[in-house]
Amino acid sequence: MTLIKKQIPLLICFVVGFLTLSSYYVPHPVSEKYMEGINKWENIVFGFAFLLGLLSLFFSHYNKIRRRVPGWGYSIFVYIGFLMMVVPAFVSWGQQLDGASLTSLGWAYRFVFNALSGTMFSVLAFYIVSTAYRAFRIKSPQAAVLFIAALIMIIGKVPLGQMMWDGALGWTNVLVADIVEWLMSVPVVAGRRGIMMGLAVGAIVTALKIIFGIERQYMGKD
Amino acid sequence: MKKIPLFLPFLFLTALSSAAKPPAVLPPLTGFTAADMPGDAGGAALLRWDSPGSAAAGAVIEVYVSDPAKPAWVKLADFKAEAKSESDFNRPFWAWSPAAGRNAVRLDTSAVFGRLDKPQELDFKLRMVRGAASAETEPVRTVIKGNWFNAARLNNFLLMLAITIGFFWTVSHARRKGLFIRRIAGLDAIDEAIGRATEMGRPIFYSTGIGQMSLVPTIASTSILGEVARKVAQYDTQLKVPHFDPIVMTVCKEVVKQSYLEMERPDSYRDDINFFVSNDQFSYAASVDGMIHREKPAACFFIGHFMAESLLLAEVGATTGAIQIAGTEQESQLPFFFTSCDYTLIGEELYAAGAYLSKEPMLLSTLKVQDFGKAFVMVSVVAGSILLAAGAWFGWQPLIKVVEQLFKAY
Amino acid sequence: MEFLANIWQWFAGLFTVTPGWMIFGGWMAAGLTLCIYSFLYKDNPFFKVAEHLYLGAGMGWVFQVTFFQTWKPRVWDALMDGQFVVLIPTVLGLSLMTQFFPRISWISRYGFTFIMGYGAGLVIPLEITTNFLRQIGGTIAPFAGGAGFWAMVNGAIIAFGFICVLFYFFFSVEQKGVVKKASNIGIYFLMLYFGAAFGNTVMGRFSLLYGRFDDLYKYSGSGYFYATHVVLGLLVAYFVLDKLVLSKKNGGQEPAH
Amino acid sequence: MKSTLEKFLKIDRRLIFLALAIVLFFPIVRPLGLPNKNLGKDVVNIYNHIESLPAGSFILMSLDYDPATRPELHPQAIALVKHSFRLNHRIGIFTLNAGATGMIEEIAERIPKDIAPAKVYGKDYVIFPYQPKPQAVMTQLGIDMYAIYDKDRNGAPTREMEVMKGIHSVKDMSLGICVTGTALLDAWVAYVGDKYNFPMAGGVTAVSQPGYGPYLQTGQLKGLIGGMKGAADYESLINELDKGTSGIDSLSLAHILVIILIVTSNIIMLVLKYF
Repeated sequence: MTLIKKQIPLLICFVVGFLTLSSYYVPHPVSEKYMEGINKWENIVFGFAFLLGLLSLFFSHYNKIRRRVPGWGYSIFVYIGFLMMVVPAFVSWGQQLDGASLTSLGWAYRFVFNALSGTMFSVLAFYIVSTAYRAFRIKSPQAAVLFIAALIMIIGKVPLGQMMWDGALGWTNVLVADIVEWLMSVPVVAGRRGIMMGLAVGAIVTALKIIFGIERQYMGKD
Repeated sequence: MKKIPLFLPFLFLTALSSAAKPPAVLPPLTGFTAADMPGDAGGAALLRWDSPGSAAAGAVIEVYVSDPAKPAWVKLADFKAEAKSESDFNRPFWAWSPAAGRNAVRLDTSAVFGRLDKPQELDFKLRMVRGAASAETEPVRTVIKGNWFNAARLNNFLLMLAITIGFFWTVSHARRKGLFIRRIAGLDAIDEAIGRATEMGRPIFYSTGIGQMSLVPTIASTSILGEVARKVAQYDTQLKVPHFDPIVMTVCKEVVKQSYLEMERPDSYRDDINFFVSNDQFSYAASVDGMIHREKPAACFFIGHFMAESLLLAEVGATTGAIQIAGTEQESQLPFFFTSCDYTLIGEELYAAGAYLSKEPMLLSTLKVQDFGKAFVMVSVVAGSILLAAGAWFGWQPLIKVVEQLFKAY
Repeated sequence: MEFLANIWQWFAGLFTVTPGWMIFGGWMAAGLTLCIYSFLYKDNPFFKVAEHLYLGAGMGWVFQVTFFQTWKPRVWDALMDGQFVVLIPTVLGLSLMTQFFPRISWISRYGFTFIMGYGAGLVIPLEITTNFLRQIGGTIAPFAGGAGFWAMVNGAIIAFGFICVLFYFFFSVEQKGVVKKASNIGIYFLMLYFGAAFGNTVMGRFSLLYGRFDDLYKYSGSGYFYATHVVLGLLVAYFVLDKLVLSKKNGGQEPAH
Repeated sequence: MKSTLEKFLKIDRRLIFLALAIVLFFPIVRPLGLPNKNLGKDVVNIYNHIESLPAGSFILMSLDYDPATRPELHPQAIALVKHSFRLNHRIGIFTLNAGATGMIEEIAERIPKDIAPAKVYGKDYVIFPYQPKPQAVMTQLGIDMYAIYDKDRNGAPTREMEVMKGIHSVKDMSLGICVTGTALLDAWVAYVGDKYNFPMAGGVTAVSQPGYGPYLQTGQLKGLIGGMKGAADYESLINELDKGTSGIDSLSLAHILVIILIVTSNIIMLVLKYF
């Protein structure tokens, strides 16, 4: 049974991984045909992967309703939200536009999904401002450098800030926009590139572990 | 080399005359060869010929192709006669040796004949045209086919091999002997934070973030939690670990329990040290915020995978005056942690801290390979810039080309 | 059969978007937006409802898009076309779902190993090229001197900072002497990067908020019968009422915020 | 004195929220009309790159943003579409993010209305359906794109469309642009740009913009539009001021508010510490 449960999946992983890796160095039509086939397959397999998230969301809220945990009533709205998208989709057969006018699906996107999804993340703007006032402290020389860079960015990106800079420091003949440009194209590149190197090797090592079956956490417990 | 003195007077003449009118007679096209384009999937040919030089200024070269099975010449491409020098060809020196005074072009035949999976025999010829004058080469026959190795990607291939070998070496080495990892400065701050909490008699909050158990930052975070729990057990302080993910919570319960056992304090261990809050990002942040606000902990740890909630968590800790130690791999959240926390573990530093504490061979070896990678980069950058600068200073163009081509993609 | 068709027609007719629906849409959007913003005052049922709707709607959207743009053309139409080979990836994809049933969860490994092996094999050479070789090449390129003196100076700063940052993240050597100095400089380069990211994040978040406010302003117009104003008024009324009732119930204690 | 300052520092954050709301809302009702000067270098680069392409070039636009980042990225995408149409380039629009299909539909609705009424679907532009697994799609784009995109979003065969004439893979296209709020642009650079030597450019949120510095320096990205400021820059370049530019007033005021808050609070901190 371990053969079917463990060895064969690991073998599939190794074979697929090795062939896909080789395809980068092997330009032959055979390798291209292989890639074409597997790309189409991956495309379809992955088309089902989001169901994992969908089902686990449904299960967890179903359990909340069943067990009547505090606040279970809100869980019903998860299903309502789902139906608000899916029912119009089937009525309009996946079309958002009917000629030049909206279908019910287009309506649901524009007025429900757009409003919800857009607003959820814009809330953070408020927290940035309050955190900026109440928590951001210049405690060390490093933090001071961070702040100076941040302030230059905040001033230099908007016209009002640029005007303020010109008013206060115009005599230096240095445009704040030029400093922003230099900051973004010199020190930022150095800092970011330094982080990238570690991430790149880390990603390669993780990929090697997956191909050789050393890393198998994604397979779940035995 | 011999051609140059022959050409010089000729060049001079054309320079004089071209202003008025180019010579009516075109030089002949010589040295024409056709071959399969190396390192591709087929469907392309590599044509090379002697550069016609400035005598052909203003002329156009046309390429014709024909299938010997059904002979009929089809025009495949045309370009300026002066263009297409071999040294401009986008292939590195180890897969391409350009000759001076030769031209080369890669031509796609699939546009005419479609892409065949099997080798394909084709005839090629060149024709140079300027006004009424023209010159033509003899047809050359060659076989176009797919190749089994793209030599231009050799630099990538060798590096891939080196990393693979390095990885397996470190894995086996880590298993046998363990590997050295330097002390991480941020871990010293843990002692200070716990000492302060003990003095003040206030609790410590530890959040592992919103990552799943499979994420590396979460794994590192549980190792650090183990260390924190050991210290907490030792000083008999209060620890609270609010959770976002039930699986992470189960793992953390084991970790904390183990730490208390190691410090021989199983009696002080309580099962509610780890507790579940919510698996919704903002609800989690709001509830933890509320708790921190009410209980005013002496120290807060935010270590693991954090997204937008970092802002909300770090703010409330800072306003209640707790010592805050944070660590995440999320670059977009690091600025917020850095400005509102007392100590921040940046990206890989977090992984290193986790590996340092856990002594797990797999984690250690990953870290080690990353260090090898970084060492390679440092050496390459230093050596590469010195060589390039030297090449530029002394005008050694070949040296510049060699160094630049080593670090390119093909 | 005809009866069912009639019912469907009637049902589908309900979903025709009329001008009235467009105005109602404005009310919907303004209402949901303000419900979420009400969290800023304090956690409340309206926020929770909107939050849960968001979870469901997000999933619902992905579901319908995948259904109509992937499953239907790539699986269903292909099967109708007689291409039975698409059954293999379909079964592999569906095998992922066995994860939820512990006894047969091992079946999902076939799907997962297929995805993971492919992803791992693809990423190795590309990481080497994109984030490794080309970054080294980019760092040393200015030293060839093609772009002038200042480009070379900036290139030198990048190369120097880059190496210092690498020293900061180098864990195999104890940090003392030159290594310590270099890594101390490296951290300042990191700070400049984080600072720039910070400044930009501030701008990004404000832009998102501006976008929502712009919509709210649109829905506050007379064409939408002042949806924003009315919803905002109702929410304020709720909080005032809530405060009055709450202060009576537990002695005016505001929950921690 | 000290206690007043301390109280001032611990002010109820809802007051700060209110201040921000007012500062952002005011210019929406009463536009200030501040001039957007100092266009970003990377934005100008992408503009010049598109300008330099011969008419009829095929531009691939991967619009991978959802409503969460709409205010920053939607104006960018619209400006890019307008510009490309003005130069008579062919456009192929598709997405690797399911949430983006509604955004693309909005562009599709606007093209005949106000973006480019003269352009014909199927002749000048085409919209492909959403496809999952970005890596597989990108890899296949470099081999033979019809293996995945044989039909457009309405199920019509794409192979015969006039707009697709001579296009088999990215090797036949002139430029790829990915507008996204996720890390997909990184994937585009690695999986398509470097692998198939395909010129790529991008449009990203302000949050992720600094992270692309290295790719811009090496030329792996031909240009980058960052956030709403980038969108405003592009709108001024093509001289069609729209939603990106109108946000600049609000951003200006809000930025000033943040600076005032950070500086005040840190000064108070210093006073509390040393006096």
